Amino acid sequence: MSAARASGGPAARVWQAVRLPLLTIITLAILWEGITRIFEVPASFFPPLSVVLADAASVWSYLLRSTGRTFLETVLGFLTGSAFGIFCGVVFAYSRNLERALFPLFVVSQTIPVIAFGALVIIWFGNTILSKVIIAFYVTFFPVTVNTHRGLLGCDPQKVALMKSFGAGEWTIFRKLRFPTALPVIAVALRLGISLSLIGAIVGEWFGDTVGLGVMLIQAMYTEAVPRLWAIILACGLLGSALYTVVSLFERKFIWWRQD
Amino acid sequence: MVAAGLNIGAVLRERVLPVVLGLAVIGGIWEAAIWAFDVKPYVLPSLTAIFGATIDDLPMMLTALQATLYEAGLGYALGTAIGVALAMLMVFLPAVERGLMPVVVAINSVPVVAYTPLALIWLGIGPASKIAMVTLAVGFVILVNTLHGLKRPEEAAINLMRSFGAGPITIMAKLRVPAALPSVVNGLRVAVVRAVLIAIVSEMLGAYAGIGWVIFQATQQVDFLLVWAGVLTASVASMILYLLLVWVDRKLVWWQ
Amino acid sequence: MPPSSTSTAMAPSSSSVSSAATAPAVAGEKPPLLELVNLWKRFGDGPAQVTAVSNVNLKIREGEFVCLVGPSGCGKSTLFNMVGGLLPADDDGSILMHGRPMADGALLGKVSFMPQRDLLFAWRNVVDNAILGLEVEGTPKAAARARALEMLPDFGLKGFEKHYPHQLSGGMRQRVALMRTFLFERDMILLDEPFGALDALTRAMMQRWLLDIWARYRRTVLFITHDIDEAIFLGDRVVVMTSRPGTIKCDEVIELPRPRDAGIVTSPEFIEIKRRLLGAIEEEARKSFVSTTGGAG
Amino acid sequence: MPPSSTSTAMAPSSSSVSSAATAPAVAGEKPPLLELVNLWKRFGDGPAQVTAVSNVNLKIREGEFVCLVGPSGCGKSTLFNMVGGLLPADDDGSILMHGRPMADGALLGKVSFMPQRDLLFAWRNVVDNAILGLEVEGTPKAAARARALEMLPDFGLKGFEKHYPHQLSGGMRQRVALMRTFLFERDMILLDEPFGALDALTRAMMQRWLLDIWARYRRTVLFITHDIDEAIFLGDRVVVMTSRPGTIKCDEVIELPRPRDAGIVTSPEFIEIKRRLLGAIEEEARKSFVSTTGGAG
Amino acid sequence: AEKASLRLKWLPQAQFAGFYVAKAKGFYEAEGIDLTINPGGPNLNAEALVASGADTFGLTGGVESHLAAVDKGMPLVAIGVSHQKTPYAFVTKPDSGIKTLADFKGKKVSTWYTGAQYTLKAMLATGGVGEGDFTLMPQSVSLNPFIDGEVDVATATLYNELNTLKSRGLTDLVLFQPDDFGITVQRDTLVTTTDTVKDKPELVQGFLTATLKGWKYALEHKAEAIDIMMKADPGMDRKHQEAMIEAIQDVMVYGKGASDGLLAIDFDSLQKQHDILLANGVMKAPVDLKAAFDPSFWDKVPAEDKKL
Ligand SMILES: Nc1ncnc2c1ncn2[C@@H]1O[C@H](COP(=O)(O)OP(=O)(O)OP(=O)(O)O)[C@@H](O)[C@H]1O
Ligand SMILES: Nc1ncnc2c1ncn2[C@@H]1O[C@H](COP(=O)(O)OP(=O)(O)OP(=O)(O)O)[C@@H](O)[C@H]1O
Ligand SMILES: Cc1ncc(C[n+]2csc(CCO)c2C)c(N)n1
Ligand SMILES: [Mg+2]
Ligand SMILES: [Mg+2]
Repeated sequence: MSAARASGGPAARVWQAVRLPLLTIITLAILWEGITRIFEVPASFFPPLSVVLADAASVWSYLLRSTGRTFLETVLGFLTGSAFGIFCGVVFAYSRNLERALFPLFVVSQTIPVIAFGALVIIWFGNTILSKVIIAFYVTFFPVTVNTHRGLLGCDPQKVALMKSFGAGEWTIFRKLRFPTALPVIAVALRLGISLSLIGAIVGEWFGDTVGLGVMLIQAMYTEAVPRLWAIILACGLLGSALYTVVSLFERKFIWWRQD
Repeated sequence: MVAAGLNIGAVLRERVLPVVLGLAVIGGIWEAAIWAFDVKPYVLPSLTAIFGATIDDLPMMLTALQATLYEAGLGYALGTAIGVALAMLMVFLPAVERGLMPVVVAINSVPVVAYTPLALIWLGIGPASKIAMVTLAVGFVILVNTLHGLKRPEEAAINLMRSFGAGPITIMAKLRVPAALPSVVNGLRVAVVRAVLIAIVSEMLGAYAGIGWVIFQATQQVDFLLVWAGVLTASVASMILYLLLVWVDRKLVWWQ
Repeated sequence: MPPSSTSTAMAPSSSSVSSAATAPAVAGEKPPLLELVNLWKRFGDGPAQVTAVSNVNLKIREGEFVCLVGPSGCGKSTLFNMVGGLLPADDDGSILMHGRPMADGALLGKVSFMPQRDLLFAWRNVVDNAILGLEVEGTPKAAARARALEMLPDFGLKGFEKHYPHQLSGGMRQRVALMRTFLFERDMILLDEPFGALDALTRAMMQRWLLDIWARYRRTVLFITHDIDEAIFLGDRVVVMTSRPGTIKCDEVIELPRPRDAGIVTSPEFIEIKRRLLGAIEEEARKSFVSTTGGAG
Repeated sequence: MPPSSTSTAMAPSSSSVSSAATAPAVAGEKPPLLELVNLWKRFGDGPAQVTAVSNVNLKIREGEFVCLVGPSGCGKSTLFNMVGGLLPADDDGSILMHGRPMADGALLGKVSFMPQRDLLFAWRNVVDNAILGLEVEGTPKAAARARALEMLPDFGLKGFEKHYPHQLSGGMRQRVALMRTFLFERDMILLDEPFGALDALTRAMMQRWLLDIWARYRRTVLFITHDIDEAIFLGDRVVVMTSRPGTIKCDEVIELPRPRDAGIVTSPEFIEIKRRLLGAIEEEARKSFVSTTGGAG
Repeated sequence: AEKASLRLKWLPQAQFAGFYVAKAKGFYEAEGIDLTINPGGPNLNAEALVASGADTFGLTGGVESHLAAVDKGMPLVAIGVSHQKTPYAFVTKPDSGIKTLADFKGKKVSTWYTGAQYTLKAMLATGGVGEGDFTLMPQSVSLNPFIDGEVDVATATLYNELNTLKSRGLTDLVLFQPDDFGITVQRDTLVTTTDTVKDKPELVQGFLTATLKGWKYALEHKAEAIDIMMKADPGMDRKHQEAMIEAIQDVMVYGKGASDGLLAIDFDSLQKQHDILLANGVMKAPVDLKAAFDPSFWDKVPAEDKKL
């Protein structure tokens, strides 16, 4: 596989990248429509794709507004959550005592089902976008912390020794060695985190919000509007995939090397 | 010899003490804040009250916990198996990754709770629907982590294996899997907590039993202490599971 | 790759010693075990393209011990990777075995290959790293371990069977990699600077090992080294590669009688061969430092 | 560690050459730059304990070029790591600098250290790997890069400034690590088998570089090698270590005049020194293969 | 204008039309109140939000949850009761063979475990059906188990699930309404805190007056009310909302709600509900109904503003 063969214009490369996913999606779409039509699956059970799309089209502007709002919450939650997660991972990597004392609490925090505490979230953070961002933040930071911690500790001790031989302090070692070493592992958590952040934002919207995919979602759930439910599932999937792709692209651009 | 005697002391001092201290500090802040700001129990009950409620309803909690852990455990096992298998398949056949990954990502971008109504329609109100939800969530976490780990070995190491005539399966078994273990265990760590959480959340939207179910009813009936008792029970259980995994991690990935 | 033509052209002209083409005359009718025909390897694209190996033609007979020398970065390891089937050669040329062209990777599992870097697995101890090849072959672990344990003292590793790679010295790691290669017994052995990190005596002992195996089982050995003494001492032939883009500069048949004694290095024949080969290598090595732009072109 | 006493005891007795104790007489009153007193290093616990370095006593004067040789796995790298401050020595002994005892790690950042493994960073290209030490020092990147770029041709790496470690040959990686060490200019240089992966000429050019720097700036060099010719050719002194547990077996002052010519290796003085040292090393190396149980004990 | 907020028990829908209409029509503004309507959600306790002061007013679960909240020490006071009869019914398909309460014996009944199970038990007790005589199971969001015949009896709000069932073809359901058996659970209580009542009586008064005007207007101009609701949540199904407001009218304009005015507080009915809850052990001790319900504000609203 000489690199010469894989070359081509940017358009060709984009096509190369989207060809298979596109194929899968089209196949799934055809299967979906076909199966539901041929077997006449009741719409309340599993509506045909066309019905779902038609339903989505009937509320498209509201759907778009909701998606935009959820997008904003997700991104804010993701950014703050990742930053905090990385920060804590770093702190834990450097202080075993803090890690031992606080990490279990982090674990405990992650076992608390936020949706049981909608009222608490509103009481503490109000009826603002902040409470959604906080929840997105809350579900994002944990995997980032775990992976950052792991990645930082996974550093080759001989490389650390080399840096020390240059007289590097911990901060320099961190910046120039530990962090780059940990980046690939952190990136995995970021990819998980963006998906979790979206989920957090959506669940956050259940706490008395008026707009967002989460609001549409419960409406649909409790009125058993199955086509609408699917339309929202599609919207979530699309938004999630787009965000995930962006994170992956960043990863591929900045973290291309293989660990050895 | 002497080491064994020392060890228990060391473990107590180095592992247990910080946790106890941490919990004590947080607990202290909690109690103090309630006292200082006169926080009403319906906003945030005191820890002692929560413990009291948990003890009072212990038999019910344990029954509920059993149901939740069953769902979480089975879903966790299934999700791990599926996640690892899928990751391996994607390494064997890169086309599968390119084709399937976006769809998997899309599926995972939808909150599990959004599928829950569908799962309830398709799989009923019993444990099956919860297990499916947990499987879905755990599977994704494991997939992403495992995939990353399996792709970690450098080209040269893979080539070495190939030079021994190793096929993809042997390379997988002897190189990729051991190299991926730290990553997989990472995923397992994150997923164990999520498994319990997802089981609880799914139960809240319809169930016959479980901690989530208890919490849901308690919320509707304004029994805030019972809500917190449920959360406490779930947290303790998750914590134990997590620690179990940390221990497994030590055993499994000792070379790092 | 504009400048590659200069050095390719130089290969036949500057080679004052017996060329590869004349060597097979000894073997007679039988096709050589291995034949490389017009082998090329280029890395990268466009202006940053590096031609690592260019127009390599080489014949290796069964049972031959061939040493490959050449300036650092000239493409020796790349050539080995292609012969071992680990790296597909560019489409220009072909690799023949017993006269038959080999598809990419057809040689995988058919040669004992020792890469330049030790590539020990961090999660396997000394014994388990050594038996990796055997394990892949399907040898039961217990039997494989027994064989490795038996071999440990010969490699100066006794007492270290349970140690892990990070607990070994550089030379010890190399010896484990060496054991791993020897335990994976194949008719053709490719060794990429196997003794680079060893002291004189340890090196001598390892050489003895290698020669013993080679002589006893009539293996075919391809051996990369930077030590010209070692190359002459061990080899039936010493092949010198030009500086990058690497091609065959000359191919010298070493007529010294076997078994060779360590004292042979002071013999006039030896010194004469060494002088000639050193001259050839130095001429090439100098190029990497002078016409450096030719390196990545 | 029962068997360690035998080899420790042997050090003074079997040393037929000038001992370390007599060397400082040349320097006179001034305390030596570096003095190692009763240095030990043990790895692991209980029955699996490995004594890597035992009772090492060594004095190094300012501006001296000291070569360290010894059988593979004898503890040379471990000793270097302790001197460089990377590994704390066991409590038994101490490291003195200018006569003052140094705390663990006090020497960090004060010596140019080149480890045995190249330890290049996968995410940095050749130039950026080379300037790592400078960057840590605080040199502006642009200035550091300019200096590295200037140096590239001398190291035969011109045209490869933008390449990443996985795109380099073994010897090229080593040269990048070497550049990294030289760019980090310190009065004391510790080099752990710096030329192991280089061919004869490249090695000669690198040696010239090193000698040039040493002579011009009166650096102090500690140099590990397996090549006894190299050790004698370069060093003011050649220190031979015993096999594990490594201690000083003998310490030979090389009285050959400087500048030394490549032809010196054939001079009778040179050959006589070489014979003596080889004998000492081989005696030691043999131990790793014979009384192997003493290795891990 | 004074700022205040109202926390609903659920997302915007015609069940809460009166509040949205009052806001849209400026009735709150006219009383000097700048009102924010905050929707509810699953696992969101309107009682807790009002009690904690996060919201000024709340349209909370109903009489039973209000009493439970007061029982648990929340400083809440109800100033109006929206649904004058039990807004849900136990429904069965005509072919299930269930025609009387006695027929429930041996059947599978699903209901919400949010208080509705006590109503069911109390209702069945009047027909001599005890707890062990039938299979009780929790009902989730989905009505599919009922539609598919997995359960014989399901629970449905008259304004929501019943319409959903109708739209899915189940138009001839047999309904068992608790009120027909002397059991009433009034739902959708309008609450505020004791502090607000004490400190800002004029705010409470203004809010209730405007709300009642809103409800009256909404029920008299249903199409316009639905327009307003659709603006609040464009994702809703209009037909479903139109059906809902009809059903809501039925439960609000009933009993005292018909005779005295919307949101009337009927202490006789409350006492009965209180006693049933106490008997079922839902509450531990009797609650002082006079303290938990304060009709004084409602009394001050002119009849023409609250009577349809
Ligand atoms: N993956 C790669 N991408 C780009 N260039 C590469 C790659 N692998 C090797 N090269 C280049 O090919 C050339 C030959 O490398 P090779 O490793 O074969 O040299 P070598 O003869 O083994 O040198 P040494 O004696 O130093 O090990 C080098 O210039 C190197 O930079
Ligand atoms: N971290 C460690 N844990 C246990 N043993 C170790 C460790 N590091 C080194 N050793 C042991 O110490 C001994 C000396 O190792 P060292 O690397 O110093 O040898 P060396 O003289 O540099 O050998 P070489 O020439 O092969 O590089 C070896 O036996 C090695 O196994
Ligand atoms: C007493 C009672 N308990 C539970 C539900 C079920 N449920 C919880 S929220 C919601 C949407 C509100 O219209 C529904 C149907 C209910 N309706 N009434
Ligand atoms: Mg090489
Ligand atoms: Mg070493």
